[in-house]
Amino acid sequence: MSPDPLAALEALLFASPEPLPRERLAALLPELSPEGLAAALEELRARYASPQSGLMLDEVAGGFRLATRPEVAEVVVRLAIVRPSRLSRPALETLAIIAYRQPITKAEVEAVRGVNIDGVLKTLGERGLIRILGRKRDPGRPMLYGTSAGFLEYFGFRDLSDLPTLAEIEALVASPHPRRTVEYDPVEEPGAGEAARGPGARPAASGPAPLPSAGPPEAGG
Amino acid sequence: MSPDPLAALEALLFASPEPLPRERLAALLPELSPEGLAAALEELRARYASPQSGLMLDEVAGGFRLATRPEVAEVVVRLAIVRPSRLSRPALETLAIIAYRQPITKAEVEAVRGVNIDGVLKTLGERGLIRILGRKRDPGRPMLYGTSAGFLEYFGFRDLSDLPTLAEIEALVASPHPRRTVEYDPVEEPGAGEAARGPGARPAASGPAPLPSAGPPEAGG
Amino acid sequence: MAYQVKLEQFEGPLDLLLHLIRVHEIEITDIPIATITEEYFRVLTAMQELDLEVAGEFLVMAATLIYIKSKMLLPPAPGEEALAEEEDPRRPLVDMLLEYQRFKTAAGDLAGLEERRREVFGRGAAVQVPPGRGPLELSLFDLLAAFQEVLKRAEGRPDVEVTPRPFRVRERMVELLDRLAQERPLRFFALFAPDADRRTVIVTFVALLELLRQGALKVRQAAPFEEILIYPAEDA
Repeated sequence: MSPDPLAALEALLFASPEPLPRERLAALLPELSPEGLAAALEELRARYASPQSGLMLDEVAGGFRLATRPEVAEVVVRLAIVRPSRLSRPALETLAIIAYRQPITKAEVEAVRGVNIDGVLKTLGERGLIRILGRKRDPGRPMLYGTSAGFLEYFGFRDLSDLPTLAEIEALVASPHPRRTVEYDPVEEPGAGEAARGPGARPAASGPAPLPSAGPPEAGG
Repeated sequence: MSPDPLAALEALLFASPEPLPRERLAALLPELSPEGLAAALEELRARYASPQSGLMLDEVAGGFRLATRPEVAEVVVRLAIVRPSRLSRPALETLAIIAYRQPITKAEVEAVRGVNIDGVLKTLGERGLIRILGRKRDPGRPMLYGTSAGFLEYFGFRDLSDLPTLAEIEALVASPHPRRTVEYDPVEEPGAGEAARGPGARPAASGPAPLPSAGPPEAGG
Repeated sequence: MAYQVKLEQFEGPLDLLLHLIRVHEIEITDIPIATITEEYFRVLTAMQELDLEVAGEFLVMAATLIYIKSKMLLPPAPGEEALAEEEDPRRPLVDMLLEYQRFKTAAGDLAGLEERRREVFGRGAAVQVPPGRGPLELSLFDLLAAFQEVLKRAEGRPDVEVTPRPFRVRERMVELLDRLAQERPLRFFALFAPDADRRTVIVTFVALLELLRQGALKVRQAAPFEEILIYPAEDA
C-alpha cells in the first residue's frame, strides 16, 4: 500500500536538502494529479496554521520547504546557547600540533600550518585547552605553548603519555597515503630504551616525516 | 505573549541539528515543568502517529529529534539522498563485540573474532561509531574502545541498555563470561559520550546490556 | 568444489569452522575432531588451488586442530577417567566457537536494526541555527585525524620538522618548564628523585638538554664542583 499523499509530501519537504519546486514535487509524487498536489499543499499549509504548530509551509524562490514559524523564533534562537560548540578545522589542527610538539612557539606552529594562527591561539586559550609554558631564548623571546590541565581533563588523560602515539594514530585513522617502509626509530615503546635516542637522534631530520608502520598484528587468537 | 509550548517544542526539535536530550529541552523551555515537558512530548508523539503524518518523534542517542516515518521511506528515497553504505559483516561483528564487551582492547576483539581487525577498526572510527575510552593498565597500556553516541544514533538506540538481549535464555544458561571489571584510565568525550552516559542512561557500573547467550548452532548462520 | 563459491566469505578460521559444523550437522559441543580437521584442510587446499591468499590465522587454527587431534589420541593416564569430561582437549576451541557464534548472532541483530534505520531520515536542509555556544565538543578521533592531516601536508615540505620525537622526553620538558615557573632557580640534583630509575633519569636529562638547545632555559655554575642551577631563559 502506498503511503498517504499528505504524509509523503510532508516527509519529502522535511528530508529534502533544498526547497522543492512544484514540478519536482509532481515528479516525486506521480500518483498525484497537478490539482491533487495543489490541494495537498494547501491542506498541509492549513494544518500548520494552528497556534500549536511550530512549523509552516514556506514558499521561497526555489520552491516549497518546511520552516519554523516566526512566532517561535525567540525560542529557536535559544538553541545556540545549549548547542555544543565544536572546534574549527584550523583550531583542531593547531591544537593537535601543540599537543604533539609542545613546547612549541607560535612561529613553529605557523611554519607547519602555513598560515597565521593568532585568532586560533586566542580561541584555544579562551577554551582553556592550551597555556603558556615559558619563553624561548630566541630573538624576540617568543612564548612557548603547551596543552593545559584542562586539555588533559577534557580527554581524561592522566598525563601526556596517554595521548595516542603516532603508531596508534596510524592504526586508527586511515592513512591518506600508502604505508612506506622507512627506517625509523619507533615512537614510544614504554620500557624500551627510547630515551637513549634523545632529541639528537631524531630520525629523518633530512627528509619528510616518516610514519611508523603499525606493529605486528597482536595475538590473533 | 510567549508561544504555545507544543509549537515551541516542535520548532526546537525541527531546528536542532542533533537529538535534544530531555535536560536540554527543559533548559530551553523553562516555562514547562518536567511533567509538562513529558506531557508535551507525548502529545507531539501522538499527533504524529496519524497516517496522514510524514514525521515522527524519534527518541535516539539519549535525546529526541524529528524524523520521517518508515512508512514513507519508499517515497523519500526518490529524493536520491546519499545514505551511508551498509556496514560490512566484519565491521558488524567487530562492532557487536565492542558494544557488548566495552571497554575492550583491539587484541581482545581479535581473540574473539580470530582475525586481525586493523582495517575494520579504522572504518568504525572514521564513521564515528566507536571511540577511545582510555588505556588499559596493562603492560603496553593498550587503548580501550567503546561505542559512541554516533553508534546509538546509527542503530536507533536510546542508550546502551537498548542493545538487544536474549534475557530469557541468559537466565537459563549461565554465561561462561561473567561481566569483567576492567581497570582503566577513562577518556572523556563530553559531547560524544553524553548520550551514552547521560542521566537517562543506566549507571556506568551496570555496563552495556548482557550479550545474548549462545543459541542453537543453526542460529549462527 | 561446493566450497568455491563461499570461500571468500569466510571471515576467519572460526567462521569457517562454524560453517563446517553447520553443513555437517555436527553437535558443536561434541565435535568429531578427526572429521572436522580433515574437512578444514580440504578447504585450505581448495583456497590454495584457487590462489586465494590463506591468511596466517587459518594456519594457526590448522595447527590447533592437529594439536587437539593428537591430544585426543593419547589414552588418559590411569585414575584420570573421572576427570575426562573436564579435560576434554576440545573444550577451549568449543568455548571460542560458542563465543564467536553469539557475536555473529548479535552482528545479525545489528544488521537488522541498521536496515530498519535506513528507512528513517532526518531533516535534509542545512542547519540555519547560529554556531553553538554550549559546552565544547571535541572528539579524540577528530584530533587524531587533524594531526594526521598535518603530517601528510608537511611531507611535501621537507624543511618543516614534524618528525615524531620520543614522547616521554617531550612530557618531561613541559614538566621542567612548569617547575621553573614555581621555583627558580632549580637545583640540578633536585631534578632527580633519589628513587628515580635509570630510565627516568635519562629522560629527564635529555629533556633538560633539549630545553637548553632550544634556549628555553639556561644553567649556571658559580664554580667548578658547585651546584648547578637552572633558570628560565627570561631571567637572563
